[in-house]
Amino acid sequence: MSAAKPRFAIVVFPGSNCDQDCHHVATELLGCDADYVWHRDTDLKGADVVILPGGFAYGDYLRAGALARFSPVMETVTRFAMDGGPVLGICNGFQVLLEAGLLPGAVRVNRGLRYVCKDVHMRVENASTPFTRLYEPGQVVKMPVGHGEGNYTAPPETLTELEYEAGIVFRYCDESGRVTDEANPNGATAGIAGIANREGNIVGLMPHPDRCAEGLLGNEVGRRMFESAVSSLAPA
Amino acid sequence: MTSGAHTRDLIAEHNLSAEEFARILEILGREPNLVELGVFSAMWSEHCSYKSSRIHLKKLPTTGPRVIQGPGENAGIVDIGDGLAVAFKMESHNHPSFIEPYQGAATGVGGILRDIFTMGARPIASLDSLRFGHLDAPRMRHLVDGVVRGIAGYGNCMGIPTVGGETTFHPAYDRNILVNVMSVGVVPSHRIFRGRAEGAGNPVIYVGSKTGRDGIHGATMASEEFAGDETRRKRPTVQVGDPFTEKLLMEACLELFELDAVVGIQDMGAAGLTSSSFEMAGRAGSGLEIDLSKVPVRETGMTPYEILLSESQERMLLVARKDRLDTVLEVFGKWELEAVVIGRVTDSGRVVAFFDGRIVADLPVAPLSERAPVYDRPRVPPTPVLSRGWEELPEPASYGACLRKILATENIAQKSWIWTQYDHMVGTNTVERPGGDAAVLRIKGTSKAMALTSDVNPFFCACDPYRGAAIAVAEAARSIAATGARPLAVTDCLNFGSPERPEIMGQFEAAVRGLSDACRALSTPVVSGNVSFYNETDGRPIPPTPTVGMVGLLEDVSRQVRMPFRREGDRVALLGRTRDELGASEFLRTIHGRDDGPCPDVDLEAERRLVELLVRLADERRIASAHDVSDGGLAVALAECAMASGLGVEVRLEPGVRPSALLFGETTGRALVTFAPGDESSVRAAAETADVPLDVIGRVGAGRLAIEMAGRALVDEPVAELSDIWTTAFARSMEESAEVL
Amino acid sequence: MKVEVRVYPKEGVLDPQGRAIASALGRLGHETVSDVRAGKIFFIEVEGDDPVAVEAEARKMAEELLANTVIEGYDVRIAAQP
Amino acid sequence: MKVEVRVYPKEGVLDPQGRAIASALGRLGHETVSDVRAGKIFFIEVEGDDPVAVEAEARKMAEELLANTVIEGYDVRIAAQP
Ligand SMILES: Nc1ncnc2c1ncn2[C@@H]1O[C@H](COP(=O)(O)OP(=O)(O)O)[C@@H](O)[C@H]1O
Ligand SMILES: [Mg+2]
Repeated sequence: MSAAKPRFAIVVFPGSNCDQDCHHVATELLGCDADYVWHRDTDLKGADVVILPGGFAYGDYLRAGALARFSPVMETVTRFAMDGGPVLGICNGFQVLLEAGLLPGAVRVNRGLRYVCKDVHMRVENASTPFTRLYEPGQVVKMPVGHGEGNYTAPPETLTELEYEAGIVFRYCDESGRVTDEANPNGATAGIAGIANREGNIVGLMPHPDRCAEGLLGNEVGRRMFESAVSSLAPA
Repeated sequence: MTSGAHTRDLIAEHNLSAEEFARILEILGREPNLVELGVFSAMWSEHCSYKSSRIHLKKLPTTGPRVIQGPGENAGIVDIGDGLAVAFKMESHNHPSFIEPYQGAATGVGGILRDIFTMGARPIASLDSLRFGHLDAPRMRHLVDGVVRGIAGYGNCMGIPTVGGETTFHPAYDRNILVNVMSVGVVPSHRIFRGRAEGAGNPVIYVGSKTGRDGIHGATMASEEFAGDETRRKRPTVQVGDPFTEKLLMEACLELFELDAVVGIQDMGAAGLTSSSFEMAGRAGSGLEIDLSKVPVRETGMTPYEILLSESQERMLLVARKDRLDTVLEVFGKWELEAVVIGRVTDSGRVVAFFDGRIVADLPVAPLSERAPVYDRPRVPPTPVLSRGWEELPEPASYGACLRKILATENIAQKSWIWTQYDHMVGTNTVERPGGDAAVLRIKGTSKAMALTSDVNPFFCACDPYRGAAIAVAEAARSIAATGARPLAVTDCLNFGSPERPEIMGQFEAAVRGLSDACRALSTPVVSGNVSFYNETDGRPIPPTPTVGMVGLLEDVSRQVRMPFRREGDRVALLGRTRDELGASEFLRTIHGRDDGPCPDVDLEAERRLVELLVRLADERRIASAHDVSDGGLAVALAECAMASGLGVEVRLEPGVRPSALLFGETTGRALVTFAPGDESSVRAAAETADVPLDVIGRVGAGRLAIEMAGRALVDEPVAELSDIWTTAFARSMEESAEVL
Repeated sequence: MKVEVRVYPKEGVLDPQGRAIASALGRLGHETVSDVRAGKIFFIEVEGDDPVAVEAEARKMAEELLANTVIEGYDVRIAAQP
Repeated sequence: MKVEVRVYPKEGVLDPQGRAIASALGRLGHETVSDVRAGKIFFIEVEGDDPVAVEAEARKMAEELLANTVIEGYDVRIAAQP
């Protein structure tokens, strides 16, 4: 693959199950190089972008992401993120970032107490992160969710900070972009579907861009998140 | 452990007949000890030995140009080209699911997934075929909720999408629900593994969860007399699934399979360590020596009897090349799995089990596995249920009202409440999600896709097991062909009452004949399957339920055809002829509350021609959509295409059969296709060449479902309203109940 | 009146959660942990001031809904909610 | 020595599970139920016989792992396992 293209590291925890899906997007669809990084490794193999994929790390026993955050690889990921490296947590990966304190807040079990797998709509609230810069601000995107614990919440002061520091990246909405209760698949506070840290380089979301990245699957919009990362790293 | 003659009770408690016990004495030339008695009991149980079904299953067609592995292994395998093959099988977990729906269904998924990855295949999808009683029967919503949560809990965690299935409700399942799960995997055709213990001297390795006192079944009572009160108090009847451990097992095994270190492998399913060791030695014609003291146990004081017969989940037995043992232990170590060498392969033709240095069982392999008893049980042929006079019923006042009512019944209503609880997208191969005729999964690295479905109509089978079974195969093939895929092969799960009753064996024999004839006619050999007898309570059996799982191959995924109407103005054509049939239909049940027969007729040659035509039309890109006509009849099929697309349809039907049969009859051998007006002549020509009747019955329109016959409007309903009824009815019915959280 | 219902896996029944937590605690350096069993606890606010009646009612709730008595045991006690 | 760690939703944090259970109990005819909060309880077997030390260790486990202190509170008590 062309040298200009960034290198992806896809972290594999015991119980991750979307690692290969993310690898497929990075390599087959974007033509980038990607390495799997086993949770006990501490070497990101020179990665430019780190992805924490979906799944059930450690079975999500106890709490989603709770046991995974102690994996040795997380120290390296933390250092990478603190140095400004782009880190994307998808679904279970997002939950791990929350448990690890790399992103603020927590998720509870879905309002309906059931796992929910279906397409939802989200409004892009922050189009300036390395993973959303190719979207338009306010753009409505359709992506699948697949989770049982995606009911995001945080202490009031954290929520206020997220609101004012552009920490909210995606909000569940209806097709027309209105944030409504019906459009919210899990009861997340303020319809929050995805957030970023203050610097914007760490992004986590419950929906699955990796599941809507090619036409064959009927939806390509998720691919833009990966392409955003590539473009954000492209030598200007 | 035991001395002298076994009491009659002890033998009976092990579900062994006097004749079977005599046979044991003859095989051994001595009294078996208690452990050995337990082993015979397990290996000769209906579940492990197929002793009542074998002679009938022999009649199924099991070979074909694409068949790489037929029945007898953990799963069947067919070739799909490009150096790839698909492994698939269906399994039942009926009884455990009735006792504890969540764990019963969850461990059912775990079991079938192990069957797939032990063949070397990476599972790509599962389907669940569910039968419940009347929703208002005691515990029924609790059972539905628990089963669905259990399948979701296990499958989602494993990361194997559940992409399809079926759900039927029938009062005859009130006290015997059925949970059948089918799994499908992809394997390089040159790297298939089998359950064979080959190579004397090779190490036998136990890997996975520790062994507990889970699910030590039939023989439980007997063993307790020896294991003592402690055990009786402690032994749980229900096995709890641990999908996380199984996920690690799967990844570890798949990694290991690349390293040329594994000789044979098998999961420890029913009868656990006993069946896996005897079957592995049996298939290879070898022998085994195993030391039960080395088996990792979860509880203290476990007896050899318990260790051999435990059904703890997430355990595998494998034979490694002696020179590669380190590699094997290394890989399992990486995945943090407990792997222990518990014995070695011999050429003695016997399985010898040690415990604390003593021999606790020493048995010949063949009589227990390959040459287990086989029975030709007495049977009386089923008497088909015929019409009780539905022909005399007056035609309903409003067909539209009938349609609304039928769309809201639990059998016809959309099952999205179920499949949205399943991760049906993980793996990013799901091209056609639940809701279509068959699920379609692309095969990465090729242009191909697999079409998967499971079908059987128990109402048909209750009227006529032979036809019901044949129609199940035909409907499956039609559902597959409607996506443009070519039906390849079949797995089955034959759910019946007690084989000790001649009526039941009569049903079984008829159903197997139906499967055989249909699978021959459609060139879809049966490569794997499962039999579940004794699905009855207080002498009330379930209806014969031969669930058919079918896989089809789409050579070019870009030629896939979908169910929803595509464009306003497209022509709508019905393939096949509608007969004056209402027997066993949803219409009779819902509108008239009757379960008259007869089961609709089936013409297997016509079904084959229809399948050929559908595949050809898709391959030549001549059609815009296709849908097979089944449950609920033509009106429901039209409604499904409309609701799925938001488009409407205007239909003119020729008189001939009574309107109710025209709209709601479940005549087999029919499908709906749509195409651009410009393609009509070529589609007609193709149908003529294929010798399939084709009638252009209408055109895709805007918002309404309008059906008229000879100038008379039969149905005229807004699609949006029908859709609202159909999509919400089932969820509402489930969530209003207090049994469901 | 506040009542507490505790639900836990029956003896001998596999408890994957407890096992996973135990080994995680081990990795975190709590080597003294030899076993963990994971259960649920429900803090229920019930109207009425007859402890006997309230406890009886709570048992019914456990039997009907809170515990899966095939694999779980439970106990009930009138107690102060945290 | 056996120690019990109870984890529960913090005051003010909405508890979807407790809510659903409360309404289900209502539908089951337990009208006297006014509120339910759902938590977790861990029965931990720890080597050592100094209650003070064991309790301190258990608190550490709760802080680090058993509770997500963003939304959950916990308490610890030396107790007999059911
Ligand atoms: N239990 C289930 N799990 C997953 N999908 C299901 C289940 N029950 C029904 N479905 C899906 O609903 C759709 C309709 O099912 P069914 O009525 O059996 O279709 P058909 O009549 O074409 O056989 C199919 O796509 C099927 O996969
Ligand atoms: Mg069907």
